[in-house]
Amino acid sequence: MHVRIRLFARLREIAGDAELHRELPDDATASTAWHALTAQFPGLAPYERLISCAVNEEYAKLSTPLQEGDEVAFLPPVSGGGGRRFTTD
Amino acid sequence: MHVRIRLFARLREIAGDAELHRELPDDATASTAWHALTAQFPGLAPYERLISCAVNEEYAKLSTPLQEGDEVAFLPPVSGGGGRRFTTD
Amino acid sequence: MSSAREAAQEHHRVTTAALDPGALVNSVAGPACGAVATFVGVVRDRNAGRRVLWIDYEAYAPLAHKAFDQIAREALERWPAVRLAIHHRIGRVAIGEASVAIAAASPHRAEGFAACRYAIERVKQMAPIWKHEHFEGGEVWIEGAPADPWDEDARRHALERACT
Amino acid sequence: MSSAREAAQEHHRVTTAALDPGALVNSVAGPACGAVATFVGVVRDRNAGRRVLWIDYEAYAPLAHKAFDQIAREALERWPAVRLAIHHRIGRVAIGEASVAIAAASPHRAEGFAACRYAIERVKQMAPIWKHEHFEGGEVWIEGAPADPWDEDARRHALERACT
Repeated sequence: MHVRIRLFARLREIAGDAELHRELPDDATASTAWHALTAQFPGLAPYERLISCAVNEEYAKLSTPLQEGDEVAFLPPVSGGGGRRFTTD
Repeated sequence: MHVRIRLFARLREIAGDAELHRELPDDATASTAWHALTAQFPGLAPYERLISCAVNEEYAKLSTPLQEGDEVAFLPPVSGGGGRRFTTD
Repeated sequence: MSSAREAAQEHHRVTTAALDPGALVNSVAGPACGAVATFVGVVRDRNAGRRVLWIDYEAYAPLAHKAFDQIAREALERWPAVRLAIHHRIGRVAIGEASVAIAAASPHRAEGFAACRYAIERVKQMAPIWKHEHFEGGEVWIEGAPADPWDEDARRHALERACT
Repeated sequence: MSSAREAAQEHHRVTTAALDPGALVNSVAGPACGAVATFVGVVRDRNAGRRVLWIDYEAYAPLAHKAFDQIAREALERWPAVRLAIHHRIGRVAIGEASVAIAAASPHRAEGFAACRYAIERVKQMAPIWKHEHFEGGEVWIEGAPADPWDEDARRHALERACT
Protein backbone atom coordinates (compact mmCIF):
# COMPACT_ATOMS: atom_id res chain seq x y z
CA MET A 1 0.00 0.00 0.00
CA HIS A 2 0.96 3.59 -0.45
CA VAL A 3 1.24 5.90 2.56
CA ARG A 4 2.19 9.50 3.01
CA ILE A 5 4.58 10.19 5.90
CA ARG A 6 4.90 13.57 7.58
CA LEU A 7 7.77 14.63 9.79
CA PHE A 8 8.06 17.66 12.03
CA ALA A 9 10.68 19.77 13.73
CA ARG A 10 13.94 17.90 14.45
CA LEU A 11 12.70 14.73 12.70
CA ARG A 12 12.03 16.77 9.59
CA GLU A 13 15.54 18.23 9.75
CA ILE A 14 17.18 14.81 10.20
CA ALA A 15 15.32 13.31 7.24
CA GLY A 16 15.71 16.50 5.22
CA ASP A 17 12.09 16.36 4.18
CA ALA A 18 8.71 17.25 5.70
CA GLU A 19 6.81 14.74 3.58
CA LEU A 20 7.80 11.31 2.19
CA HIS A 21 5.94 8.60 0.34
CA ARG A 22 6.46 4.90 0.90
CA GLU A 23 5.12 1.58 -0.37
CA LEU A 24 4.48 -0.70 2.61
CA PRO A 25 3.24 -4.29 2.99
CA ASP A 26 -0.51 -4.77 3.37
CA ASP A 27 -0.24 -5.62 7.07
CA ALA A 28 1.81 -2.50 7.83
CA THR A 29 1.28 -0.51 11.02
CA ALA A 30 2.54 2.95 11.92
CA SER A 31 5.54 1.16 13.42
CA THR A 32 6.31 -0.41 10.03
CA ALA A 33 6.38 3.06 8.50
CA TRP A 34 8.71 4.31 11.24
CA HIS A 35 11.16 1.47 10.67
CA ALA A 36 11.11 2.07 6.94
CA LEU A 37 12.34 5.57 7.83
CA THR A 38 15.01 4.61 10.35
CA ALA A 39 16.45 2.11 7.84
CA GLN A 40 17.00 5.01 5.46
CA PHE A 41 17.81 7.73 8.02
CA PRO A 42 19.74 6.17 10.94
CA GLY A 43 19.81 9.59 12.64
CA LEU A 44 16.11 9.04 13.42
CA ALA A 45 16.78 5.88 15.45
CA PRO A 46 17.50 7.65 18.78
CA TYR A 47 13.93 8.98 18.65
CA GLU A 48 12.49 5.44 18.62
CA ARG A 49 11.14 5.68 22.20
CA LEU A 50 10.45 9.42 22.16
CA ILE A 51 8.09 9.85 19.25
CA SER A 52 4.34 10.26 19.18
CA CYS A 53 2.42 9.34 16.10
CA ALA A 54 -0.76 10.38 14.33
CA VAL A 55 -2.74 8.67 11.57
CA ASN A 56 -4.97 10.84 9.38
CA GLU A 57 -4.61 13.82 11.69
CA GLU A 58 -5.57 11.93 14.86
CA TYR A 59 -3.20 10.79 17.58
CA ALA A 60 -2.63 7.05 17.19
CA LYS A 61 -0.59 4.18 18.63
CA LEU A 62 2.44 2.80 16.77
CA SER A 63 0.50 -0.48 16.58
CA THR A 64 -2.29 1.15 14.56
CA PRO A 65 -2.79 -0.71 11.23
CA LEU A 66 -2.41 1.48 8.17
CA GLN A 67 -4.63 1.56 5.09
CA GLU A 68 -3.97 2.53 1.51
CA GLY A 69 -3.58 6.29 1.21
CA ASP A 70 -3.22 6.97 4.96
CA GLU A 71 -1.25 9.93 6.23
CA VAL A 72 1.00 8.93 9.11
CA ALA A 73 2.88 11.59 11.06
CA PHE A 74 5.78 11.21 13.49
CA LEU A 75 6.16 13.82 16.18
CA PRO A 76 9.27 14.50 18.28
CA PRO A 77 8.82 15.40 21.96
CA VAL A 78 7.04 18.70 22.62
CA SER A 79 8.41 21.36 24.92
CA GLY A 80 6.10 20.46 27.80
CA GLY A 81 5.49 16.78 27.38
CA GLY A 82 3.71 14.21 29.46
CA GLY A 83 4.12 15.56 32.94
CA ARG A 84 7.51 13.91 33.42
CA ARG A 85 9.68 16.76 32.26
CA PHE A 86 7.98 20.07 32.41
CA THR A 87 9.02 23.52 31.28
CA THR A 88 7.51 26.52 32.97
CA ASP A 89 7.90 29.33 30.45
CA MET B 1 -10.82 71.44 66.19
CA HIS B 2 -12.28 71.43 62.73
CA VAL B 3 -12.43 68.16 60.75
CA ARG B 4 -13.76 67.22 57.36
CA ILE B 5 -15.80 64.01 57.26
CA ARG B 6 -16.31 61.97 54.12
CA LEU B 7 -18.96 59.32 53.65
CA PHE B 8 -19.30 56.75 50.89
CA ALA B 9 -21.91 54.52 49.32
CA ARG B 10 -24.78 53.60 51.67
CA LEU B 11 -23.40 55.81 54.48
CA ARG B 12 -23.43 58.77 52.11
CA GLU B 13 -27.02 58.01 51.17
CA ILE B 14 -28.16 57.72 54.80
CA ALA B 15 -26.56 61.03 55.77
CA GLY B 16 -27.62 62.63 52.50
CA ASP B 17 -24.17 64.13 52.06
CA ALA B 18 -20.75 62.96 50.85
CA GLU B 19 -18.87 65.53 52.88
CA LEU B 20 -19.61 67.14 56.25
CA HIS B 21 -17.70 69.48 58.54
CA ARG B 22 -17.66 69.26 62.31
CA GLU B 23 -16.09 71.00 65.28
CA LEU B 24 -14.79 68.38 67.71
CA PRO B 25 -13.07 68.56 71.11
CA ASP B 26 -9.25 68.69 71.11
CA ASP B 27 -8.93 65.09 72.31
CA ALA B 28 -11.23 63.75 69.56
CA THR B 29 -10.53 60.46 67.82
CA ALA B 30 -12.08 59.05 64.65
CA SER B 31 -14.60 57.40 66.95
CA THR B 32 -15.62 60.81 68.31
CA ALA B 33 -16.32 61.95 64.75
CA TRP B 34 -18.39 58.84 64.08
CA HIS B 35 -20.54 59.39 67.18
CA ALA B 36 -21.07 63.02 66.25
CA LEU B 37 -22.57 61.63 63.03
CA THR B 38 -24.73 58.91 64.57
CA ALA B 39 -26.18 61.46 67.01
CA GLN B 40 -27.40 63.45 64.03
CA PHE B 41 -28.21 60.52 61.68
CA PRO B 42 -29.52 57.58 63.75
CA GLY B 43 -29.74 55.54 60.53
CA LEU B 44 -25.95 55.26 60.63
CA ALA B 45 -25.95 53.52 64.03
CA PRO B 46 -26.41 49.96 62.67
CA TYR B 47 -23.08 50.39 60.85
CA GLU B 48 -21.21 50.96 64.14
CA ARG B 49 -19.45 47.58 64.05
CA LEU B 50 -19.23 47.32 60.27
CA ILE B 51 -17.37 50.45 59.24
CA SER B 52 -13.76 50.94 58.33
CA CYS B 53 -12.19 54.33 58.70
CA ALA B 54 -9.43 56.35 57.09
CA VAL B 55 -7.66 59.49 58.26
CA ASN B 56 -6.03 61.69 55.64
CA GLU B 57 -6.43 59.04 52.95
CA GLU B 58 -4.83 56.23 54.96
CA TYR B 59 -6.65 53.39 56.64
CA ALA B 60 -6.80 54.11 60.37
CA LYS B 61 -8.23 52.72 63.59
CA LEU B 62 -11.28 54.30 65.20
CA SER B 63 -9.01 55.08 68.15
CA THR B 64 -6.74 57.27 65.99
CA PRO B 65 -6.49 60.80 67.46
CA LEU B 66 -7.55 63.55 65.08
CA GLN B 67 -5.79 66.85 64.46
CA GLU B 68 -7.05 70.20 63.29
CA GLY B 69 -7.91 70.04 59.57
CA ASP B 70 -7.86 66.26 59.29
CA GLU B 71 -10.00 64.44 56.75
CA VAL B 72 -11.69 61.43 58.31
CA ALA B 73 -13.60 58.98 56.09
CA PHE B 74 -16.07 56.27 57.09
CA LEU B 75 -16.41 53.29 54.80
CA PRO B 76 -19.26 50.76 54.73
CA PRO B 77 -18.43 47.09 54.11
CA VAL B 78 -17.00 46.31 50.69
CA SER B 79 -18.35 43.58 48.45
CA GLY B 80 -15.56 41.15 49.28
CA GLY B 81 -14.59 42.01 52.80
CA GLY B 82 -12.21 40.51 55.29
CA GLY B 83 -12.27 36.86 54.32
CA ARG B 84 -15.30 36.11 56.46
CA ARG B 85 -17.98 36.69 53.87
CA PHE B 86 -16.72 36.45 50.36
CA THR B 87 -18.35 37.04 47.02
CA THR B 88 -16.99 35.24 44.01
CA ASP B 89 -18.12 37.33 41.08
CA MET C 1 11.13 48.63 48.36
CA SER C 2 10.63 52.31 47.55
CA SER C 3 11.48 52.08 43.84
CA ALA C 4 9.43 48.90 43.46
CA ARG C 5 6.61 50.74 45.19
CA GLU C 6 6.78 53.67 42.81
CA ALA C 7 6.89 51.39 39.79
CA ALA C 8 3.87 49.51 41.06
CA GLN C 9 1.87 52.67 41.68
CA GLU C 10 2.15 53.80 38.06
CA HIS C 11 0.37 50.61 37.07
CA HIS C 12 -2.71 51.29 39.13
CA ARG C 13 -5.74 53.14 37.97
CA VAL C 14 -9.25 54.05 39.17
CA THR C 15 -11.08 55.35 36.15
CA THR C 16 -14.46 56.04 34.59
CA ALA C 17 -13.07 54.93 31.19
CA ALA C 18 -13.59 51.46 29.72
CA LEU C 19 -10.86 49.03 30.76
CA ASP C 20 -8.51 47.61 28.12
CA PRO C 21 -7.11 44.16 29.01
CA GLY C 22 -4.75 44.17 26.01
CA ALA C 23 -3.17 47.46 27.06
CA LEU C 24 -2.92 46.13 30.60
CA VAL C 25 -0.97 43.09 29.37
CA ASN C 26 1.41 45.36 27.45
CA SER C 27 1.89 47.62 30.47
CA VAL C 28 3.42 44.81 32.54
CA ALA C 29 5.01 42.61 29.86
CA GLY C 30 8.76 42.78 29.37
CA PRO C 31 11.55 40.76 27.75
CA ALA C 32 12.33 38.92 31.01
CA CYS C 33 8.72 37.89 31.57
CA GLY C 34 7.58 34.68 29.91
CA ALA C 35 4.08 34.75 31.33
CA VAL C 36 1.29 37.24 31.81
CA ALA C 37 -1.76 36.10 33.77
CA THR C 38 -4.74 38.40 33.76
CA PHE C 39 -8.12 38.57 35.40
CA VAL C 40 -11.05 40.59 34.13
CA GLY C 41 -14.15 40.97 36.29
CA VAL C 42 -17.27 41.53 34.21
CA VAL C 43 -20.73 42.74 35.22
CA ARG C 44 -23.12 39.80 34.98
CA ASP C 45 -26.76 39.94 33.92
CA ARG C 46 -27.93 38.00 36.97
CA ASN C 47 -27.01 38.05 40.63
CA ALA C 48 -28.70 36.20 43.49
CA GLY C 49 -31.72 35.52 41.29
CA ARG C 50 -32.13 39.14 40.25
CA ARG C 51 -31.98 40.43 36.69
CA VAL C 52 -29.24 43.04 36.88
CA LEU C 53 -29.52 46.19 34.73
CA TRP C 54 -26.19 47.84 35.50
CA ILE C 55 -23.83 48.49 38.41
CA ASP C 56 -22.64 51.85 39.66
CA TYR C 57 -19.20 51.61 41.24
CA GLU C 58 -18.13 54.20 43.78
CA ALA C 59 -14.60 54.50 45.12
CA TYR C 60 -12.61 56.50 47.61
CA ALA C 61 -10.05 56.92 44.87
CA PRO C 62 -6.88 58.07 46.70
CA LEU C 63 -7.33 55.33 49.28
CA ALA C 64 -8.05 52.78 46.54
CA HIS C 65 -4.74 53.67 44.90
CA LYS C 66 -2.99 53.10 48.23
CA ALA C 67 -4.82 49.79 48.69
CA PHE C 68 -3.69 48.66 45.22
CA ASP C 69 -0.19 49.77 46.16
CA GLN C 70 -0.30 47.72 49.36
CA ILE C 71 -1.54 44.70 47.39
CA ALA C 72 1.31 45.08 44.91
CA ARG C 73 3.83 45.35 47.78
CA GLU C 74 2.39 42.20 49.37
CA ALA C 75 2.63 40.38 46.03
CA LEU C 76 6.23 41.58 45.52
CA GLU C 77 7.18 40.28 48.95
CA ARG C 78 5.79 36.86 48.10
CA TRP C 79 6.73 36.74 44.37
CA PRO C 80 9.67 39.16 43.91
CA ALA C 81 9.80 38.88 40.11
CA VAL C 82 6.12 39.65 39.47
CA ARG C 83 4.96 42.93 37.93
CA LEU C 84 1.37 43.75 38.78
CA ALA C 85 -1.13 46.23 37.36
CA ILE C 86 -4.60 46.83 38.79
CA HIS C 87 -7.26 48.89 37.02
CA HIS C 88 -10.72 49.41 38.48
CA ARG C 89 -13.57 51.14 36.77
CA ILE C 90 -15.95 53.45 38.61
CA GLY C 91 -19.25 55.02 37.62
CA ARG C 92 -21.92 53.21 35.65
CA VAL C 93 -20.81 49.88 34.19
CA ALA C 94 -23.12 48.00 31.81
CA ILE C 95 -23.74 44.25 31.64
CA GLY C 96 -20.82 42.53 29.95
CA GLU C 97 -18.40 45.38 30.61
CA ALA C 98 -15.28 45.00 32.72
CA SER C 99 -15.30 46.46 36.22
CA VAL C 100 -11.81 45.36 37.21
CA ALA C 101 -8.76 44.14 35.30
CA ILE C 102 -5.54 42.81 36.76
CA ALA C 103 -2.37 41.66 35.01
CA ALA C 104 0.60 39.89 36.54
CA ALA C 105 3.75 39.43 34.46
CA SER C 106 6.40 37.00 35.65
CA PRO C 107 9.35 34.99 34.36
CA HIS C 108 7.39 31.73 34.76
CA ARG C 109 3.68 31.06 34.76
CA ALA C 110 3.18 29.58 38.24
CA GLU C 111 3.91 32.81 40.08
CA GLY C 112 1.99 34.89 37.54
CA PHE C 113 -1.20 32.90 38.07
CA ALA C 114 -0.71 32.97 41.85
CA ALA C 115 -0.05 36.71 42.05
CA CYS C 116 -3.00 37.52 39.78
CA ARG C 117 -5.38 35.41 41.84
CA TYR C 118 -3.98 36.82 45.08
CA ALA C 119 -4.44 40.37 43.80
CA ILE C 120 -8.11 40.01 42.86
CA GLU C 121 -8.87 38.40 46.23
CA ARG C 122 -7.16 41.26 48.02
CA VAL C 123 -8.88 43.90 45.86
CA LYS C 124 -12.26 42.41 46.79
CA GLN C 125 -11.26 42.30 50.45
CA MET C 126 -9.76 45.71 51.04
CA ALA C 127 -10.17 48.18 48.18
CA PRO C 128 -12.56 51.00 49.20
CA ILE C 129 -14.85 50.44 46.23
CA TRP C 130 -18.57 49.81 46.46
CA LYS C 131 -21.05 48.15 44.12
CA HIS C 132 -24.48 49.69 43.77
CA GLU C 133 -26.45 47.08 41.89
CA HIS C 134 -29.45 48.21 39.86
CA PHE C 135 -31.79 45.34 39.06
CA GLU C 136 -35.27 44.93 37.69
CA GLY C 137 -37.44 46.29 40.47
CA GLY C 138 -34.89 47.96 42.68
CA GLU C 139 -31.35 48.67 43.71
CA VAL C 140 -29.05 47.47 46.46
CA TRP C 141 -25.59 48.20 47.80
CA ILE C 142 -23.58 44.98 47.85
CA GLU C 143 -22.00 44.91 51.30
CA GLY C 144 -19.84 41.97 52.37
CA ALA C 145 -17.48 42.66 55.24
CA PRO C 146 -15.47 45.65 56.44
CA ALA C 147 -12.32 46.50 54.53
CA ASP C 148 -9.48 45.80 56.95
CA PRO C 149 -5.93 46.06 55.60
CA TRP C 150 -4.50 44.56 58.82
CA ASP C 151 -6.68 41.44 58.82
CA GLU C 152 -4.13 38.61 58.66
CA ASP C 153 -6.85 35.99 58.32
CA ALA C 154 -8.05 37.70 55.15
CA ARG C 155 -4.53 37.84 53.76
CA ARG C 156 -4.00 34.15 54.56
CA HIS C 157 -7.30 33.40 52.87
CA ALA C 158 -6.14 35.21 49.74
CA LEU C 159 -2.85 33.27 49.76
CA GLU C 160 -4.78 30.00 50.01
CA ARG C 161 -6.94 30.99 47.08
CA ALA C 162 -3.75 31.78 45.17
CA CYS C 163 -2.84 28.11 45.58
CA THR C 164 0.58 28.68 47.14
CA MET D 1 -21.38 17.40 24.04
CA SER D 2 -21.37 17.81 20.28
CA SER D 3 -22.63 21.40 20.27
CA ALA D 4 -20.23 22.30 23.07
CA ARG D 5 -17.47 20.74 21.03
CA GLU D 6 -18.32 22.77 17.96
CA ALA D 7 -18.54 25.97 19.99
CA ALA D 8 -15.16 25.26 21.51
CA GLN D 9 -13.53 24.57 18.16
CA GLU D 10 -14.44 27.99 16.77
CA HIS D 11 -12.45 29.54 19.57
CA HIS D 12 -9.20 27.82 18.66
CA ARG D 13 -6.61 29.15 16.32
CA VAL D 14 -3.11 28.31 15.04
CA THR D 15 -1.88 31.37 13.25
CA THR D 16 1.15 33.27 11.97
CA ALA D 17 -0.54 36.56 12.95
CA ALA D 18 0.20 38.45 16.17
CA LEU D 19 -2.04 37.33 19.05
CA ASP D 20 -4.52 39.80 20.53
CA PRO D 21 -5.36 39.12 24.20
CA GLY D 22 -8.08 41.79 24.26
CA ALA D 23 -9.91 40.20 21.32
CA LEU D 24 -9.51 36.81 22.97
CA VAL D 25 -11.22 38.12 26.13
CA ASN D 26 -14.09 39.49 24.05
CA SER D 27 -14.45 36.21 22.15
CA VAL D 28 -15.32 34.27 25.31
CA ALA D 29 -16.98 36.94 27.47
CA GLY D 30 -20.74 36.96 27.76
CA PRO D 31 -23.46 38.40 29.99
CA ALA D 32 -23.56 35.28 32.19
CA CYS D 33 -19.80 35.28 32.80
CA GLY D 34 -18.52 37.40 35.66
CA ALA D 35 -14.89 36.43 35.23
CA VAL D 36 -12.39 36.03 32.44
CA ALA D 37 -8.99 34.61 33.32
CA THR D 38 -6.32 34.75 30.65
CA PHE D 39 -2.81 33.51 30.16
CA VAL D 40 -0.35 34.92 27.66
CA GLY D 41 2.94 33.13 27.06
CA VAL D 42 5.66 35.51 25.88
CA VAL D 43 9.05 34.80 24.29
CA ARG D 44 11.73 35.65 26.85
CA ASP D 45 15.14 37.13 26.12
CA ARG D 46 16.94 34.47 28.13
CA ASN D 47 16.54 30.71 28.54
CA ALA D 48 18.82 28.30 30.38
CA GLY D 49 21.57 30.91 30.45
CA ARG D 50 21.39 31.61 26.72
CA ARG D 51 20.59 34.98 25.17
CA VAL D 52 17.59 34.18 22.99
CA LEU D 53 17.20 36.00 19.65
CA TRP D 54 13.84 34.67 18.54
CA ILE D 55 11.82 31.45 18.48
CA ASP D 56 10.40 29.70 15.43
CA TYR D 57 7.27 27.75 16.27
CA GLU D 58 6.25 24.82 14.08
CA ALA D 59 2.91 23.03 14.38
CA TYR D 60 1.05 20.11 12.91
CA ALA D 61 -1.90 22.47 12.59
CA PRO D 62 -4.91 20.14 12.06
CA LEU D 63 -3.78 17.93 14.94
CA ALA D 64 -3.12 21.00 17.10
CA HIS D 65 -6.71 22.11 16.52
CA LYS D 66 -7.90 18.69 17.63
CA ALA D 67 -5.64 18.80 20.69
CA PHE D 68 -7.09 22.20 21.64
CA ASP D 69 -10.53 20.72 21.10
CA GLN D 70 -9.73 17.79 23.40
CA ILE D 71 -8.40 20.22 26.04
CA ALA D 72 -11.60 22.27 25.83
CA ARG D 73 -13.71 19.09 26.19
CA GLU D 74 -11.69 18.04 29.22
CA ALA D 75 -12.16 21.49 30.75
CA LEU D 76 -15.91 21.43 30.01
CA GLU D 77 -16.21 18.06 31.73
CA ARG D 78 -14.52 19.41 34.84
CA TRP D 79 -15.95 22.98 34.77
CA PRO D 80 -19.19 22.84 32.73
CA ALA D 81 -19.81 26.60 32.72
CA VAL D 82 -16.40 27.61 31.40
CA ARG D 83 -15.86 28.93 27.86
CA LEU D 84 -12.32 28.47 26.64
CA ALA D 85 -10.37 29.90 23.73
CA ILE D 86 -6.83 28.86 22.79
CA HIS D 87 -4.71 30.72 20.23
CA HIS D 88 -1.19 29.65 19.36
CA ARG D 89 1.18 31.51 17.13
CA ILE D 90 3.49 29.74 14.68
CA GLY D 91 6.41 30.97 12.60
CA ARG D 92 8.98 33.43 13.86
CA VAL D 93 8.10 35.10 17.16
CA ALA D 94 10.27 37.91 18.47
CA ILE D 95 11.33 38.53 22.08
CA GLY D 96 8.45 40.05 24.03
CA GLU D 97 5.81 38.79 21.61
CA ALA D 98 3.06 36.37 22.60
CA SER D 99 3.38 32.76 21.45
CA VAL D 100 0.23 31.47 23.11
CA ALA D 101 -2.88 33.11 24.56
CA ILE D 102 -5.70 31.39 26.44
CA ALA D 103 -8.89 32.88 27.85
CA ALA D 104 -11.40 31.18 30.15
CA ALA D 105 -14.72 32.88 30.85
CA SER D 106 -16.87 31.64 33.70
CA PRO D 107 -19.68 32.75 35.99
CA HIS D 108 -17.30 32.92 38.97
CA ARG D 109 -13.58 33.44 39.11
CA ALA D 110 -12.42 30.24 40.81
CA GLU D 111 -13.28 27.98 37.87
CA GLY D 112 -12.00 30.52 35.35
CA PHE D 113 -8.54 30.60 36.92
CA ALA D 114 -8.52 26.81 37.25
CA ALA D 115 -9.61 26.13 33.67
CA CYS D 116 -7.12 28.65 32.26
CA ARG D 117 -4.24 27.13 34.22
CA TYR D 118 -5.34 23.62 33.29
CA ALA D 119 -5.51 24.57 29.61
CA ILE D 120 -1.99 25.98 29.39
CA GLU D 121 -0.57 22.93 31.17
CA ARG D 122 -2.36 20.63 28.72
CA VAL D 123 -1.29 22.71 25.71
CA LYS D 124 2.33 22.36 26.79
CA GLN D 125 1.86 18.63 27.36
CA MET D 126 0.06 17.53 24.26
CA ALA D 127 -0.24 20.13 21.51
CA PRO D 128 1.90 19.13 18.48
CA ILE D 129 3.81 22.40 18.48
CA TRP D 130 7.59 22.69 18.61
CA LYS D 131 9.91 25.48 19.70
CA HIS D 132 13.03 26.09 17.67
CA GLU D 133 15.05 28.46 19.81
CA HIS D 134 17.59 30.71 18.10
CA PHE D 135 20.12 32.10 20.55
CA GLU D 136 23.42 33.94 20.39
CA GLY D 137 25.76 31.32 18.98
CA GLY D 138 23.36 28.64 17.86
CA GLU D 139 19.91 27.12 17.75
CA VAL D 140 18.18 24.24 19.48
CA TRP D 141 14.87 22.41 19.34
CA ILE D 142 13.28 22.45 22.80
CA GLU D 143 12.22 18.85 23.40
CA GLY D 144 10.62 17.83 26.66
CA ALA D 145 8.60 14.64 26.58
CA PRO D 146 6.42 12.88 24.00
CA ALA D 147 2.96 14.31 23.43
CA ASP D 148 0.58 11.66 24.74
CA PRO D 149 -3.14 12.48 24.84
CA TRP D 150 -3.88 9.29 26.81
CA ASP D 151 -1.37 9.91 29.59
CA GLU D 152 -3.56 10.06 32.71
CA ASP D 153 -0.59 11.01 34.90
CA ALA D 154 -0.06 14.08 32.76
CA ARG D 155 -3.72 15.03 33.00
CA ARG D 156 -3.68 14.58 36.77
CA HIS D 157 -0.56 16.71 36.91
CA ALA D 158 -2.38 19.47 35.00
CA LEU D 159 -5.36 19.25 37.36
CA GLU D 160 -3.02 19.58 40.34
CA ARG D 161 -1.43 22.65 38.81
CA ALA D 162 -4.92 24.04 38.30
CA CYS D 163 -5.30 23.89 42.07
CA THR D 164 -8.51 21.89 42.10
